[in-house]
Amino acid sequence: MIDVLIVGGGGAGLRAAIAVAETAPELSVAVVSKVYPMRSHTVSAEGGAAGVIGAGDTLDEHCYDTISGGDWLCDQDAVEAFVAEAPRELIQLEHWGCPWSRERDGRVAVRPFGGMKRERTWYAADKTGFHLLHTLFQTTLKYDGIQRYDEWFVTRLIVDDGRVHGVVAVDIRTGRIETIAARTVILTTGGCGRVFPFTTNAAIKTGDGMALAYRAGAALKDMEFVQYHPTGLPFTGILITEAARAEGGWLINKDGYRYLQDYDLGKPTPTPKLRSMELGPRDRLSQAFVHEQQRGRTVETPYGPVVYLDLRHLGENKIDARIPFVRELCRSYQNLDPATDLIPVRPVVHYMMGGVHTDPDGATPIAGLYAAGETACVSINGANRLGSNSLPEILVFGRRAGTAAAAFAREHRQAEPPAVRSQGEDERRQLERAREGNPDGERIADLREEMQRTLEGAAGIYRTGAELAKAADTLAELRERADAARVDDTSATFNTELINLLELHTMLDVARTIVACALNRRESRGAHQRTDFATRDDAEFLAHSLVHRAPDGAPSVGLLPVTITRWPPGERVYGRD
Amino acid sequence: MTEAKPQQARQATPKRTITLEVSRYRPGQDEEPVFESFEVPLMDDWAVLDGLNYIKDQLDGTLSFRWSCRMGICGSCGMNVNGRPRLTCGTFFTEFAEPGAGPIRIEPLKGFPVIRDLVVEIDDFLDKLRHVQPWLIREGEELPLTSEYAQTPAQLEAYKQYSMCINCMLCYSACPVYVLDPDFIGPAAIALAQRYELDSRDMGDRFDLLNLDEAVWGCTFVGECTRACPKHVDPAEAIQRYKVTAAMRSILPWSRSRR
Amino acid sequence: MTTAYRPRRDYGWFLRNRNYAVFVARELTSVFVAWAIVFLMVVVDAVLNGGDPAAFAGRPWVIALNVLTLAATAFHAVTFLNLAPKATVIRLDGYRIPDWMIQGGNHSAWLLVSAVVAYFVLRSP
Amino acid sequence: MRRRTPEPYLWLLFSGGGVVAALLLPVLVLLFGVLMPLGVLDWPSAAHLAALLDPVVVRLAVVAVVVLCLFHAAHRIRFTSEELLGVARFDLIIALLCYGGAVAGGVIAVVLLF
Ligand SMILES: Cc1cc2nc3c(=O)[nH]c(=O)nc-3n(C[C@H](O)[C@H](O)[C@H](O)COP(=O)(O)OP(=O)(O)OC[C@H]3O[C@@H](n4cnc5c(N)ncnc54)[C@H](O)[C@@H]3O)c2cc1C
Ligand code: SF4
Ligand code: F3S
Ligand code: FES
Repeated sequence: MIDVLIVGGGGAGLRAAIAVAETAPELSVAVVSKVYPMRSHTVSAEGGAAGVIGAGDTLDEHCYDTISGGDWLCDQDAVEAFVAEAPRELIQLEHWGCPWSRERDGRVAVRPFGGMKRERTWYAADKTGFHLLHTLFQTTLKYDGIQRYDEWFVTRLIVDDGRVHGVVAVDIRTGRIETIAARTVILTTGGCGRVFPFTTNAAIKTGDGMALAYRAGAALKDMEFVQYHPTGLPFTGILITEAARAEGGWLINKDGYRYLQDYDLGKPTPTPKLRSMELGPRDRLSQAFVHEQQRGRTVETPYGPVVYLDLRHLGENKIDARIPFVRELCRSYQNLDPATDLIPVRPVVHYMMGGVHTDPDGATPIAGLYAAGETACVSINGANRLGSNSLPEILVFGRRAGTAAAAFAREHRQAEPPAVRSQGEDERRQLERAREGNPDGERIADLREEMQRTLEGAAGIYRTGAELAKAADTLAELRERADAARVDDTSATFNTELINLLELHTMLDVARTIVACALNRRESRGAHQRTDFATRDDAEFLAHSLVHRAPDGAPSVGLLPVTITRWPPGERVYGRD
Repeated sequence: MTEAKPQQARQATPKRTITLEVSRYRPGQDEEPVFESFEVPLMDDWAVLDGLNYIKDQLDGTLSFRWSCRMGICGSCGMNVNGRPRLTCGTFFTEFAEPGAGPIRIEPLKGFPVIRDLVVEIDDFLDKLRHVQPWLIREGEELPLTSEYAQTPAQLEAYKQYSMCINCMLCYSACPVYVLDPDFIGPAAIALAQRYELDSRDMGDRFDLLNLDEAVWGCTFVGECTRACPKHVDPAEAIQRYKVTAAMRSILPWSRSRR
Repeated sequence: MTTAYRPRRDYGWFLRNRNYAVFVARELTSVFVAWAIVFLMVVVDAVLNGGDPAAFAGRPWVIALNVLTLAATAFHAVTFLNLAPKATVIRLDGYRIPDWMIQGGNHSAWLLVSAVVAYFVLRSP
Repeated sequence: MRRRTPEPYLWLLFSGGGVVAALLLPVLVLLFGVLMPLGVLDWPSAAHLAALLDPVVVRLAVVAVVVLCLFHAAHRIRFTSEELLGVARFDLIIALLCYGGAVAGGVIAVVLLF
């Protein structure tokens, strides 16, 4: 029996694994991941990681930026813990070898970022996530105690009597279906951007951990808050990092006009001004895009309307020094050079503020079950995450969850209940049935596309009750149709079609909670904008949405008050001071 | 909201089609890999990976291959395209689509055992990475977690290039020495060792791990690894530089300094 | 379960791509290097022990072989001197000396040495 | 402790030989192997050449050049033959033959020159 079983090998999972290996070397720890850990999506993060370090910056200011950025839906105790621990986590990464960009004198360099009042975003050029993940992965190799199950897909949490006992997983390579018994399980499976058609997220971001917890009876929190990043490349959805704007890039419409000035985000200045214009928060920038489009000031392309990101005035040298990956991506995927050309961009689904409901130690209400990273909702991101808060989040709460799980595993040494075997057998039968194939049904890809279209139509940047209600019905019906989906691949070895089917199911579960929470929240806050309830309603909705799976499989939504410590709700002010 | 539907735009009226000859190997069914041809739309902005996804989604759900980020950073989509190791998410149809060009041949990365179709076995590669101790080694007292080790931009520059490896293994596939002799530790692992050896914060010494017949001395400087590398890591250079270091260390055994 | 397919050894690998062929050609110049030494030893032997170097060197097959050897050793020189910067990264002030400078230096040295040798050999007594 | 490997030393000899061969051989082959036999240049007198070889340093240098160049060739022939023919399992024998040849060449050079 494994003491701490971590599902997910991204930044949060690996940080948790190291925390266990360091603080409790006598415990066994294993990382199960559906891709090799260094392929996890953390690798794509570009811009940076926020942590108070520079002179003149304070923890309180980082707290305030985060809380106002999240439209006062953040739990402030969690934010305070997060902000206080972020710098030491980033320094820890430095001590493990992360190649952070440096000042001339050898100190770590920081850059401005959207919604942040101070320069506090650490970066490794514009491959921050890549360096962070590889540093963590290489550091885990140092610990013999960290076992890995690479390319194993977890399909079920084993929960009995309010306590987690392990997981069922498929070894993708051989097709072996195994029950892995464990004293504690930490879910670090990342986000679910793939439920939308146009996203910066990698193919693996299908919300598996959220669905696993949800099916096992845990609650998901704040699922209606889906972040649109204002600058994705049309067609591919590849992200152009916010760092491009932090370094001085401008957003202009089809007339070459810096349109953000029309949306209460401040006045244009030649050099970037913190918390203003292009450095406003992502929700407001993405919303401004929609208004520009309605005014006919965007440019039509085969892949939808776009505006332009203008980096030309930065010059080749600065681009190569600070954001070389942006140039590389534009050249390869858009066939243009940002040093001389405008980059077409449009808002793109980027990040999930919601996730598995946990306390600041990553604990869920199910004993022994923890969650951390994008898959969890602690919640520090509230209604809108600030750019560069997520990488420190996966470190801080990855470590916290790891330490907490280790402590729990040490104190609660249970025997294996019979449920482990019976639930494992049950899951095995279902998976084997799925692998028998089904020559008739609809194609997985077609169902997936319909789900994605439904979500984009109803749960995009602006939403209405009527559309959401209709989408809820469509998704419920899709869930049934997905049970009869066509499966041609009956092989045990590396059956990716089976994986696609399982992911379709998890995405549908997650999609339904997104729509249900959005329908229930009859106000507009942060990334959740209802045209039928256009203002924030603190009287009723200064509260988290908590969604459970009802016995009939439908989502059932309730509310949970927000923890306020020192920052009472106020107006979100950008660009005015 | 009336947002465009990229998924549909994707399938908008292809002008022409192109043939992909895809290597199939289904254990228990095929004795050895065979080619299967698929017609896919020839879209200007499609990469080879988009073509493979089209096959999987629309034509044959049983085709297996790895991919994730589709932005050239996760390192999972390496395959042999027309005989060369490439990242399929960064290799575009336009490169092959001049009139009269033949089909595009897609095979698994050469030099690795094939698990299925385009999926190769990489555990051995990970063992090699681990062999070189790719983590920061310190001696003596640690700094507290309130201050960082200083490192100037020039010191960062000294190893930065070797830290850009995405573990895509294209270099292994390109290196004839590795393909002929899988014991060779290979380009990416040695570049990774150099990444730490040249890091001003590292105090380790990987001489005993690198000064081996199957490590740096296995390389005959074919140089193809560097040409194949999509991230400009230049592993060939990393290896030759360590050969100099190792040779100097061998004739001047007392010279422990690495820089 | 090891059902993975292990490809058979590819004996013709060096024909699969131009760069491999160039590599093999580069390596095979070493045969000509060896021959050049043998040839020069024969000349030295003749000079020191009273033979006629011209007699051996003048045979048609030896001339033909030496024309090839000239090409091969020149190719060896170009490739070898060009690859040197890979092994010798030189940093001044923290910034790396570009490859072409090192290569330029190497080629200049080659020209210089060749000129000196030719001068001593041809200097009429 | 890991097994000690002779490769660093062999590689140094190989590299030194590569440099020497690159700098010296083309011009020598050009003069003695091509231009003089073809009559483009006249053969210098045997006495002149013998005089050039007279100082001991020059003789020693010639021996060094011979040994280094042969080592260079031996090293490459060893690896290339193993890669081309796939006979790496006979490495020890091949290595002995190749380097043995180079040593023999050195011995012959000494005999000739001294
Ligand atoms: C393009 C892009 C750029 C970004 N840039 C920034 C930035 O600059 N700054 C910032 O702070 N944040 C950024 N973010 C957000 C941030 O990168 C992510 O939120 C964060 O990396 C998530 O890390 P994670 O560890 O939670 O999950 P991931 O890294 O996504 O890892 C998930 C892991 O779970 C595993 N897994 C999933 N499902 C299963 C299953 N069923 N069975 C087994 N294993 C499973 C996967 O294999 C993977 O190992 C960016 C995000 C994107 C998309
Ligand atoms: S060195 Fe280059 S080719 Fe080799 S694995 Fe790394 S990134 Fe890929
Ligand atoms: S191709 Fe192979 S032989 Fe060396 S230079 Fe690169 S590792
Ligand atoms: S899909 Fe990630 S590198 Fe190609």
